[in-house]
Parts: sequence; C-alpha cells; structure tokens
Amino acid sequence: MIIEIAIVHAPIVANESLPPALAGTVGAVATFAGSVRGDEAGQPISALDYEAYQPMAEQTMRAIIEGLGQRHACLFVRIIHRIGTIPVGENAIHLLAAAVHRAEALDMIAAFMDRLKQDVPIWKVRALDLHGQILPPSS
Amino acid sequence: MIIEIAIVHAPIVANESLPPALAGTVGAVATFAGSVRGDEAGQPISALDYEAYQPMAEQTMRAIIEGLGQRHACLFVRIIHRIGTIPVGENAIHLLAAAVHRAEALDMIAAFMDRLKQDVPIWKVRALDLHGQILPPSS
Amino acid sequence: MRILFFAHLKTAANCAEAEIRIDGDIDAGQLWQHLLARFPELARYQRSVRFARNGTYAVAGTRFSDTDEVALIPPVSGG
Amino acid sequence: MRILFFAHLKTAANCAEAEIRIDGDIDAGQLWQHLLARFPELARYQRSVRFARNGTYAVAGTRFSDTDEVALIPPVSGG
Repeated sequence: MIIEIAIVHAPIVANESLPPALAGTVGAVATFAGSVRGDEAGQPISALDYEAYQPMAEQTMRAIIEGLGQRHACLFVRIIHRIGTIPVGENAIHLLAAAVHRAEALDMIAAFMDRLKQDVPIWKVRALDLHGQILPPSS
Repeated sequence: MIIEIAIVHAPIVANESLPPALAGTVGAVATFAGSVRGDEAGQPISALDYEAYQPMAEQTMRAIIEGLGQRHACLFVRIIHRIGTIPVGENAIHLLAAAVHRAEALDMIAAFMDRLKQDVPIWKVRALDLHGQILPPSS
Repeated sequence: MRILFFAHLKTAANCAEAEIRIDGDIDAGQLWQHLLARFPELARYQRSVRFARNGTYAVAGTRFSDTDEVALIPPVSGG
Repeated sequence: MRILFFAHLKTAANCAEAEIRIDGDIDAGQLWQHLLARFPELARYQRSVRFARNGTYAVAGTRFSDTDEVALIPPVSGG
C-alpha cells in the first residue's frame, strides 16, 4: 500500500492521479472531501481556523491507514488536510483510496474519517463570523 | 435532492462541480469511480464491452437514488455510467454524492453501488483479450 | 408485443428484438410459454431472467398485453 | 521537558509551549501534578486531555522523562 499524507496551508488542489504502476490493477477509486459549511452551531460564519500538532497528526494518519489496511486492503491512499483559515465552501480535507474492489476503497474512507475524528491531533480552533470577528468554537 | 443521471458512450470526464446554489450548505462530497481492470477471470484483457437497456437503466438508477435518499439525505447526486467498449484503466462508472454530513454521502455511494449490481439493467457482455479477440464473459 | 433481449439472451434468441402476438392480457407464466415456443434456447435462462414491462420490473401478478414492451433482464453486471 | 499546548489549552495555559524540569521518570499522575502547579487553569480540562509523548499517545504505564516532548491533546475536531 502506497500512502501519501500532507498537511497544507494553501487551498487543497484535488489530485485524482494514481501512481502509474497501478494502472490496470485498480478497479475502484473512492474519494471524500470535507468542506467548511456556512454555519457553525446555528450562526452564520465566513471561515473556520484549523490547527494541528503537525508531525504527530501526519504520523497518526499514516498509522491509522496502515492499521486499517490490514482489513481494507487498498493499493494507494492519499490524504490532504488543510489547516489555518479555511473559508466557507473550501475543503478542509481530501481523501482518496484506490483498491482492486470497491468495498475496500469505500470502507477505508469511512473508517479513516471515523478514526480521524477520534485520534488525529487537528482542531477547529475558532470560527469567524461574516465580519471576520471570532466566534467561540462550538466543539 | 438534485439528481443527474447519464449513460454515455465516450470516456467519462470526472465532473466534481456542484450546483452553485449548494455552496456553503454542502459539508461532504463523496465520489466513487469504478474502472476496468486488466484481467477478467484470471485472463489478461484489453477492454470490456458494456451494454444497457438505456431508458430503464436511467430510470432505475434515478428510482434507486430517490429511494436511498429517504434514509441517506443527500443534497445532490450525479451518476455517469459508460457503455460500449471501455479500455483497461478507464472508468465504467463515476458517482458523486454531496450532503451536509459525511455519513449520508458515503452511505449513499456504498448503498447505490450494491443496488446497481442487483437491479440496474447494464451488462458486461464480453471481454477483449490483448489482441482484441473476444473472450467469453465471466459473469 | 415487443420483446427485447440483452447480453447473452441476444445470442440465445439470435436477435435483439422480436414481436409476438398476444390476445388479451396474460401472466408471466403464459408469457414464458409464448417465448419458449418461439425461442426454445431461452429455457436454460428462464430461472435467472426477470421481466421488465415498459421499463419497470414485473412483480408477482403483473399482467402483460399486446401493446407492452417487455424486456428479458438477465442478471446484471454494471459498474 | 518540553510541553506543547493546542487549541483552547493554549488559552488556558496562556502559552503554546513551556519547559518544565523533571527528575528521573514520572507517570501521568505525577506529570499532572507538575502541570497543575504551574498552570492551574488546566484543571478543568484534565479529564478530557490525553498526553502524547514524543508524538505518540501515552498509554497506561507510560513514563515521562526530562528529555521528552509532551503534548496535551484536547478532544480533536479535524476533518
């Protein structure tokens, strides 16, 4: 399983390319993008600020993928998480999982997202309202 | 829920765009692409030929999405299925589901694919070997 | 009645479409009798084939009449 | 020992990083005693915070020494 992990500060450019060596072997590619919605705890917002404990976050994401790969045999997984200020409508995370069959790719995505929200040291630290003022975080 | 369904003969151009009206409301976009692998029942192949009962296939896909939408509340679903001769490495199907939260989008994709393989009148009718000769279908 | 064949049923029937003549309305068992009289090679697929009447899967009790389009749907394999 | 604070713990500790001096190796309970002596505002978060030692979550029995980097990890909310 080839794993690519990145934490970035700039807008995520969705990269759907696969390692060329996998051409003809991959039968299923699942992706997931999580974006910032325009309200937080019922209040309209313009952006969310994210923070990470970056080396641990990258290492934890890799360890989660490696662990899940024992059950959901994927050929390739790419994860990009953006941090810093992310405007409404832009992606905070983009995942891609490629496998021979669909179940492994879809299950990898769903299982990873569950684990991300338990164990990966990344936080929504504050929301910005429509005037750019800080709202307290809801979670 | 906005639903776009297409059965096409040309290569699928992955279209990740969402209806502009959904900007800021969508928090999760899941996609799935199923592609032709380079072997069929253990034999190397160059392509698969797909056939559809096209009006019923489109109508059945729409009915499946509408039914699943009762449980997995999505805002937008797009399905493109290619038929005709599809070379190894190219996509036979591309799905996109957009929702407020991730579970609905991911569950929609997984549940739709299960139903597709039970009920949508589309068939792999033959495989072509590396010389373009017809192999009997495996399923 | 217009009959549509797909996938390997085209080979079995040796055609993609056929017209058969139905009087009144008939059930699925009677439709199979008509079909097998004309396309005996379909017999081996009978258990796995579903009928679709005018683009919708037939259910128990569906009746078929001469103006219907009936498709024989073998096990599907899309995606 | 280098201590790292994230998210609302930065506000509670009023800093992002701190150095504390540890003799020998200590367990999580002893580490909390050191932390609360210096950062009493952390007390209300103690139940929800996990320690990470050198980038890995501490488990029952993990020991901490002066050369470790210890992060206080409040409930995460990525994605």
